Amino acid sequence: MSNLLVIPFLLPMLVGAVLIFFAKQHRLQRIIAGTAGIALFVYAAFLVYIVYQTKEKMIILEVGNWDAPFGIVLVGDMLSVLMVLMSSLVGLVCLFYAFKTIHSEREKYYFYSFFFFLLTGVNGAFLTGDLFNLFVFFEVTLISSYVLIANGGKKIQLRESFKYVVMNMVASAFFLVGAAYLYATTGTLNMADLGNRVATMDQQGVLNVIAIIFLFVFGAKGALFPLYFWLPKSYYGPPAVITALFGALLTKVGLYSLIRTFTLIFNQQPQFTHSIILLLAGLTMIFGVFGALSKFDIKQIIIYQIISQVGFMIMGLGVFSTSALAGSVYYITHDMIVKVALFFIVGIIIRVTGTGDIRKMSGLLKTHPMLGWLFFIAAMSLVGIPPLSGFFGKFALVVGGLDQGQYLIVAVALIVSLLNLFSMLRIFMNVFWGEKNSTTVALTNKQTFPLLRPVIPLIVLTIALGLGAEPAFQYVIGAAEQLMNPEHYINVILP
Amino acid sequence: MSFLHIAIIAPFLFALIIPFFYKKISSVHTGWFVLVLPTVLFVYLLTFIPTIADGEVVTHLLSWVPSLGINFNIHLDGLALLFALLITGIGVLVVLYSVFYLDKDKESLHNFYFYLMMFMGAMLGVVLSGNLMVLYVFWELTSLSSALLIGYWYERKKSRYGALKSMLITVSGGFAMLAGFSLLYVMTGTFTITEIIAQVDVVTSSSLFIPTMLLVLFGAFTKSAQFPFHIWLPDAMEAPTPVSAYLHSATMVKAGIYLVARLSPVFSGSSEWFWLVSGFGLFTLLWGSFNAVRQTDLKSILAYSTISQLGMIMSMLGVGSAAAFYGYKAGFTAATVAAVFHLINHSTFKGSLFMVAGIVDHETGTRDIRKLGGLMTFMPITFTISIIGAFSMAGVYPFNGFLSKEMFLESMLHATDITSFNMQSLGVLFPVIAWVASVFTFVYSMILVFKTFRGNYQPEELEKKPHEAPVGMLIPPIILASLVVLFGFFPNILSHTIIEPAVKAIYPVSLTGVEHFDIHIKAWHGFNFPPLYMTISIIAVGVLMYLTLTKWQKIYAFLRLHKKDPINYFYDGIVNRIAPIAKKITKVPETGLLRDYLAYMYVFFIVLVGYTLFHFGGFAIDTNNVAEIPIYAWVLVAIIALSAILVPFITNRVIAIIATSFVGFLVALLFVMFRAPDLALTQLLVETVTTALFLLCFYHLPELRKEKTKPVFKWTNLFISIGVGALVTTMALSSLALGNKKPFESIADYFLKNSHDLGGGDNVVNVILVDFRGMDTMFEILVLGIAGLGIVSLIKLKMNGKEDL
Amino acid sequence: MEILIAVLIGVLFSVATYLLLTKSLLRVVLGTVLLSHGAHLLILTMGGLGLGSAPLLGEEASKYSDPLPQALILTAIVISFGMTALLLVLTYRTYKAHQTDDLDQLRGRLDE
Amino acid sequence: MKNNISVHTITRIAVFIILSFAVFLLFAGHNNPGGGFIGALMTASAIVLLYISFDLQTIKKVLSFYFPYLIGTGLLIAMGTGISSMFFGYPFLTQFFDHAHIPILGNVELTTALVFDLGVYIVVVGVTLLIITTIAEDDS
Repeated sequence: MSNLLVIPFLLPMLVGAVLIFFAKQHRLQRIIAGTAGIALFVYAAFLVYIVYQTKEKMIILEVGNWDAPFGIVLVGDMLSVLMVLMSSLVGLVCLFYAFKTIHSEREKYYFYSFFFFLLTGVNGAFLTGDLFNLFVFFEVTLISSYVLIANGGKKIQLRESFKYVVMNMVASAFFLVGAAYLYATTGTLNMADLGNRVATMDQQGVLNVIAIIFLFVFGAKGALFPLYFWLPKSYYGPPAVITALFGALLTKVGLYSLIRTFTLIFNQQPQFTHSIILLLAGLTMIFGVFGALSKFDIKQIIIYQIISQVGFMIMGLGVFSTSALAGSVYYITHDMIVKVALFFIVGIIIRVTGTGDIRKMSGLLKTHPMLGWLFFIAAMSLVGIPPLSGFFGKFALVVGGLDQGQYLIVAVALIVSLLNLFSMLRIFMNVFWGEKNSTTVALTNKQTFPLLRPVIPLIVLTIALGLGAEPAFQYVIGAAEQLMNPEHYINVILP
Repeated sequence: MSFLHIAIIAPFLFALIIPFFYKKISSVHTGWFVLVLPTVLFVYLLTFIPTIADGEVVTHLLSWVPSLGINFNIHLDGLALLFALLITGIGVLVVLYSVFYLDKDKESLHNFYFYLMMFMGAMLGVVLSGNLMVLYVFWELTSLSSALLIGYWYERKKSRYGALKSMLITVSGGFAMLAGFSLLYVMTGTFTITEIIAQVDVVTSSSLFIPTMLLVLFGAFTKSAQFPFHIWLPDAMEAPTPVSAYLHSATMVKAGIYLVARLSPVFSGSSEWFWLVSGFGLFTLLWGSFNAVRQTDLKSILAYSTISQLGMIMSMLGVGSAAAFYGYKAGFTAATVAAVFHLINHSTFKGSLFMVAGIVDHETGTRDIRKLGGLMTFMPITFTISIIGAFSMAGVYPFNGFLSKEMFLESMLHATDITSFNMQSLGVLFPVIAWVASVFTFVYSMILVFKTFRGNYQPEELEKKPHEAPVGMLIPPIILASLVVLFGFFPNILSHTIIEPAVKAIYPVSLTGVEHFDIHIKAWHGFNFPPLYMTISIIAVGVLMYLTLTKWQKIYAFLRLHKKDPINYFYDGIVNRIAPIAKKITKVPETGLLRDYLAYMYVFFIVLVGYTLFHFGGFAIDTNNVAEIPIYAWVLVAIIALSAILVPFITNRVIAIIATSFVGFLVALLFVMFRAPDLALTQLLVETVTTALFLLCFYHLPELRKEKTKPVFKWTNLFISIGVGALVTTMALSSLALGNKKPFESIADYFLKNSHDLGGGDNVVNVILVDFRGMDTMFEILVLGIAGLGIVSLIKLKMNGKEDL
Repeated sequence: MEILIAVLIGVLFSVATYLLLTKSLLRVVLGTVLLSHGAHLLILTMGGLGLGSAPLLGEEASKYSDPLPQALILTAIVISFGMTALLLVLTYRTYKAHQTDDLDQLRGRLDE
Repeated sequence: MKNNISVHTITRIAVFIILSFAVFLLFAGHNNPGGGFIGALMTASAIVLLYISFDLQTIKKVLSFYFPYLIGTGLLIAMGTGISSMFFGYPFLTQFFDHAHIPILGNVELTTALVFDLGVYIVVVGVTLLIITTIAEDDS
């Protein structure tokens, strides 16, 4: 029993609620939000430490003092607290970037409240051990995202967020459908209990179908092929910080849920279910990178990179072995860092040049070297050039895939990585190399420094996670072992 | 951590402080500071020669990512030392040369030396690593730093083109290599090279042996510019000349050679290895030399020449691999000895030639041999150096190139001795190709010297009045040229100190049992020595062909080789076409239509769920446990269904809204019927408020129109809709049927039992909401709260062009 | 009874899907409303429809209907109420900003 | 209709009845059908009724709450009940109840769940009214 687990979503909710009262006071709002962001991050780091110290490497909380599986149980295992740590980190840097970039008009209309409510939903989704409660946290996340994505009222924003909302509402409806089916077949909603009961049921036909329904639901949230088509344009409209937040967090919630359910509950016939995941992973990578190559708008390209990377992150689950899953978990961690950094940088580039079209930019390295090199490192990390963090994730996936004889997906992953390299180099060479052209520079090099402040720790982190990959890997391998041995999870929750 | 680790890391650390030197001490050329490091490292490495010559191997272990088997182990043997000395030694000369080549006021030197040091560290890492993954890490860093160096003058379009090309090609090879190394890891459970070699049997007996070999070779061939991956090297000549001298002749391009040599013990027992390595090598040799002759740019000639020479070394390693088959007799190991020797020689003469090309460029402003000529009188020293370099390259006595060329020819003649791999018949090709390629080599070597330094002086074509280069710029090529001469006369100063340990690293004692290779290089073998006649004929035919150059050069136009290397058409074709193709592919699904996105989603749902349902035979109906249907239920359900079905047909917005609400109210009635009073009340109230909202928005909402859809769409929509509904129903029934057989209780009973005593309430639903599952409710109201605030901000927040980022 | 309601749910899902696939903003919104009705009914049905009395312990019945799905649906209803309200406002803002309710014309340019 | 006195009077009475019923539903929820959400919607419908017979300005004058604050307050109350149990060493959101004898009212059940439900009630009232008034204002 440990109330430690409620803080990661209770704190942001509290802050979000409190900030409703101070919506018009910019300074106070920022002070509260900034302090809370730091506190949340520090706390999340502490939580990871605590969980790592325990014998079970896992802590749980039976909310309301009701025994599992009857009440709602919160579970902090190695994966979920890591995800909480990462989302808090993303939240923190986004917050400080938002201070510098968000217009005060937007702040007046509860921007920071929505921001923290989004974090509430995300952290809650990572920590809950109850399927229906997961649905509720999904909805918290989603409705915050609807508001954040549509706010501002640009034409493209309204148009695309309508599609975004409808797509997600349909997926949510099917979440309920899946949960209902599971309740009918097993009579429970607690995920550990579900894992337990599903494992002892002999008829797997219906359960496989339910698994596929959840694949469909979480796939739509996690932007898997062919369920991601709404994403590129709807992420394009809002300000950079929101795109960064979404790119780093929203798809991850879907992927996390996919990993959780398909290791804990739907692990009975991996040769069927996980092969489908693998197929989708490959197609997602390919279509994502083709999308990135087809665009010349820098923000669009990075948005498509979200999709392409989703394929990598889910590949480990499809391969379904400890080392591959460790690769996936590491990759998710890495991707959250790099994606945010890239979107921040892209935001600055667009601000500096006044355009998003890479064909119209040129020679920025001369005037903005810092920006250029930060972009370069982030891009190389994304592609998987060693010794940056992206490499180790990719490497673990490759070894894991080959080890399980999944040669085709490894080949696809490597070819896609090459295409990723091409797409990132194309940006670098167009934007930063070349002759300085006549486009007006809205921000001088010096003026970009305050904007770059949140980027630098992220870049340092991607380097550190690469050079110091060992502790990180000890951790993610531990997390993957927990995922591959759900009995432990079940035993802790249902003694 | 040992000094050798520090030696690898030092250049990286050094790279980081270079920008400070550049900024703080601007009066002194940054290169002078940089020069210190390679010098120290070179001297330090020299001290290992005695140890290594004694047959020892220096190893240091340092764990890095042991969870993944990646450890930063140093493995310094003869092969590694040879490369490390080349890297640091030539590094010293190149840095010195660059001090004079790059203007300290005009160039961004901090960038240049940053890249260069990064490259040097990476290269040292490649050759000193005892762990394949660490080797790979540094390998990719060489690709990266090399691309940055090629793009150093990034304002130029050609530099960017060259940088992209080299990056894409070498990294593609890198990725293949990553897969190959990982396969080795999967087979043997280790990345440590010596441990893999100890498990050769495991590797060779694996079904993945051939794919692994292909992947590793793909990496090696791309890096070492073997045909057809050689095309990046000529374009890499956009880099500043010191870079070309360093990376593109002496060090980086030899990383592939290094890898092939390093992994020879693992792969070389197979015929595939033999054929691939020697075959690609020989063809590259021929292709490179043949194409070098048609080039008009000094550096392009040198680039193709490098390609050709790399092919030559590669082919020798291939032929040498036959030794693994036949018990490591001198006759078979000779090719490998020649390979190692030529590797050294090539670095000396090619390095000096690149520097000469740089001097010519620097002093005249052009590298085009059509504009150059008659420079001998202006720059006699440079001319002398180039004579030495070019004649060594052409294989003329008494330079070192002559010796290794002769050894090469001899080993090619011995190719027919190999009794398997069909070599008795096909083996004849080896010396023939070698001879032809050597003739072309002779020709382009002559072009290089004589078109530049002899012939007519054309001052009107040159930007500057040529004169001899500054001393500092001359010292490095002079040193290299002296080595050319030195090794030519006293080749055996290398044989036991450097060459033998290197050969022993390629043929490890553990596999061969051979303790000692007898290496003695001599210039004169007597008259009964066929390579001698081959050399003489090469020179004779070469001279003839050089003199008649204009007569037969039309052949390039005839073969359509005069414009660009035909392999470039493939590369350019792919790179230029990939964006349009990607655009076409992306356009198809992303129509921007919500209808289409939803349709994909639903089709995905129907196909997968439907397939799974019928494949696993999950469908079932259980009528045992179902409730009876009273007559009013039939009526109610029929009305709900009918009013729902009507909604799509209504073209009046008010009626459509009301019909939908009607369905909602009837659902509330259903809830009453199913004994769910709270639910019924809630549904009733929510429906009321929702309807009120719809009507409030009434004036803002569009009028409905009749749908104008193509019949095809209409029918697919209908099909999809019915499919979704049918599947949901089917699954509902199947779930219920399965649930009836479940061997455990539903958790619901707990709530009924404990609600009163533990929850303190009799309305079980409410107790669940506020107590048992209070968390759900807490966040449900949060959702509602966000919706409320969201609506406010949606309506009221108007940015009016006030842009935030 | 379960079979009958299951069929009704199927009908609701079909109609909702059909509406979602149309091109009119308003019809799509109505589709989401019907979709949530279907989903809620499904949850109830999946708890079994055996007619016990309402789960009010004060009534002292021998058999009660399953309270858990009811609680879940209550939560789901509230959530979908919030979603619907937000979507409604988003719809009319979209409609006003673009002066069209035809999703065909709300594709956005293909190359942006 | 807006200035019709008899309509106003009837509305007032109706609103009073509905509001009383709403409060009853809120408190009865733990043992009988009802609860915070239902009570809140009832309250909101009463106010909507007011809106229909009077105009928006009047309503705003009568209900001088700033609705977003209502939402914040409700959320804080709901969270508060959950957090308070943590201070006593119980898991988050543990609810307590006791039966107390209060003069006049007799044996009354006191539960923390009711406070929680009150939070729900306030949020839902706040949201519903906020939505309705905001949309209505956008009309003009």
